[in-house]
Amino acid sequence: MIFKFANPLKFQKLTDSIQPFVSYLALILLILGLFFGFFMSPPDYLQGETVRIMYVHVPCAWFSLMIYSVIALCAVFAIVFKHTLAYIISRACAPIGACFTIATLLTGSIWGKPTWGTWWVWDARLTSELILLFIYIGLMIIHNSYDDKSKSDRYASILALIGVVNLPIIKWSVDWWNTLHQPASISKFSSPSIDSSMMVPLFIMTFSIFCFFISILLIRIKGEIIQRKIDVLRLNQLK
Amino acid sequence: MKNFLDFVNSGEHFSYVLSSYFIVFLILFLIFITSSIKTKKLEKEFASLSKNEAKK
Amino acid sequence: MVLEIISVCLKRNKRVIFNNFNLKLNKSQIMILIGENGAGKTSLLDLVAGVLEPEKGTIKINNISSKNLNSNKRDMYTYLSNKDALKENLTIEENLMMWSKISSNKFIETESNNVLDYFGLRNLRKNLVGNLSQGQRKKVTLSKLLLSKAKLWLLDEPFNSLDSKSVKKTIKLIYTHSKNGGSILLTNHIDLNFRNSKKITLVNSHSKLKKNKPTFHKWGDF
Amino acid sequence: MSEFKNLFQRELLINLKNFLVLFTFSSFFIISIMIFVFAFGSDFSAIDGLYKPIIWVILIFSITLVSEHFIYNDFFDGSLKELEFLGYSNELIIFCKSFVMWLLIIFTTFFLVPIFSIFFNISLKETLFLFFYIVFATPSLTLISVVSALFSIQLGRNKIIQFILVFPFYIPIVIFTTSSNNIQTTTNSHNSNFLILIGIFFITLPLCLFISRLIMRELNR
Repeated sequence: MIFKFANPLKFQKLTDSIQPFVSYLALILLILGLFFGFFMSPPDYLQGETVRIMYVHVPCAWFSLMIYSVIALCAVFAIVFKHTLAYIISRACAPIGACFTIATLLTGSIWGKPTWGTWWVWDARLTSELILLFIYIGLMIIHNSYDDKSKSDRYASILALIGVVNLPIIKWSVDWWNTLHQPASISKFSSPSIDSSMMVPLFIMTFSIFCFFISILLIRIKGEIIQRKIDVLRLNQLK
Repeated sequence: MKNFLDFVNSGEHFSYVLSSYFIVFLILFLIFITSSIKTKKLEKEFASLSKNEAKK
Repeated sequence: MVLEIISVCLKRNKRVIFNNFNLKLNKSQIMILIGENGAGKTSLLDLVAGVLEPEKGTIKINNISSKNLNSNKRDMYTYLSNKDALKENLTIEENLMMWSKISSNKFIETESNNVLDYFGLRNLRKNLVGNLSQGQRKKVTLSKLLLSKAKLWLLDEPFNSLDSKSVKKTIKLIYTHSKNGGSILLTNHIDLNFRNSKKITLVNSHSKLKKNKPTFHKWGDF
Repeated sequence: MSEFKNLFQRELLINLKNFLVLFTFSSFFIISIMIFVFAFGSDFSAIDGLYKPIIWVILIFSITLVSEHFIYNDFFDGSLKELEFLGYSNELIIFCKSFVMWLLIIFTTFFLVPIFSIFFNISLKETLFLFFYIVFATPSLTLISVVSALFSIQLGRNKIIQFILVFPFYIPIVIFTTSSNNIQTTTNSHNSNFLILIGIFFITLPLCLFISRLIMRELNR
């Protein structure tokens, strides 16, 4: 795999060809998902129509975690092999992950309003999502706080390493804290054991948001590569 | 089709669902637009830089 | 062969400092590195001291590669970097006591007294290092050399901010050390004439770099 | 073992003679509790229930503030680099620094916490248990704050960034200390929460030492 992206030119051509295809696929799947979500699937007997928020909320939650694992994977890859592509990917992923976490938090609180009557509930998942947002903010701060790009990359990958090890501990301790703080709030919201008619739109929406994430990632990676080319040219002009 | 009609006139829930979809697509659209604008700006800058680099 | 640097390559924040650099230092030899600042004098001493890892090439101290040296490093060489590692809130005596404890794991009271005499710091020994002048602090760092038993000395600009009397003393110190078998590698930006010493000038990498158009063919050159 | 002894004596000598370290920690601790007292206004009954969380929050903030004194002076006057080229491994250096920091923190809280529990007429048993949990929770707190201090050396010693980076990693420790405190006082049976604290310590110890080795390699580059 590594040798396929052996040099930036080949990688650039590859991504340029894939990028429009993926974003159109995302649009098509989105329309399909919406159709299935609103037309084909029945409302939930307990929650009524608000269960349709799940088709958006659950994929965003999955992606906020998946993107952090992508960043962590690139961080490990970067520290071991010192490959600039890994630094570029982890730098490009951080803002997208933060946006997904913000989306999850907002939709989660909107979903909580009808079921619990308040906008914000210290539910285990929402709290750990909030902490994940702080980790993303920390990552983004480290990414942009150094003038020398290579130094900020290395420090950000080290921070990602700490985050990866601590994330399960945080999730587990928040779950434990939540059961202590508030008896297990049994609600459809916790683990939706849903029948097939709701599963289909969920997967279609997940796949469409995945394609959307890939296309944004490719755009940001291209921008990152060009940014570094400009830095090198500026450096040469300085000499 | 019946599901959609029940959904439309489901009163309070309709506004919650619609606003959450609106928020998610707004955020995704925002990040898509900002990153593509940033990339285009960088491309122009790089083109101009490499042009006068070649001129020198 | 006390110190051997074999074809070392080093790149520091996108600037090539050393490209296949070789150096040999044998017993009781004094070697002086001359070059403007930024030419890599301190980076070379950092390389030898193992603080910086070279991208290519190996460094041998007493024919042992510096990679598998660890705690016995401190008996092989003493490195005085340009930043004097003295704690401001401790007195001179305590600083030297700590240095000898860390570097050679033992501290003899009487030995430290005559060490202080060499640079005339005996009556100053109770003062905090914080309110010493820059020259006196340099003398304290140089008197660390008297306490250390290592054969190889790596000195980074030992003469700056010293008055002429103590410059002569340090030169005498270096000669006595090289006479009884020690070897010294020191960097200096002003040209001091040393008897039987080898001079190496490090050329600044800017001038070497020819103006080539940057091609982005490899991931490395981003 | 002699290496550890030398480094330990060196750190102890430096930090005990440096008055600023103890002063910053204890003065921040006292001042913030005073502010809490006046913030509560007249009804003093409310503070009895909230005494423990206040102590924990202030302890965390003062630990993060004090961690800077252990790292910056050594880095900026070159002795951190000197320890490295003397052959001491990075982990040992950082372990000795955080060990001494932990001792100083335990030493000061040992005096401060009873004083304040007398002020808020907290029973002796509760104070003992509180101090017992402080002894078990602060090792991992110090390790994390030392790593955050290492991070913020290169960031121009920016305190805000140090807090934002470190805030998510304090949360599990805080959760388990306060909850074990509450269970301890209500059921006063021996609960397993503080065992989880020890577990968390054994995770943070190798992680923080490994991370500080990576950062110290960056600092020299």
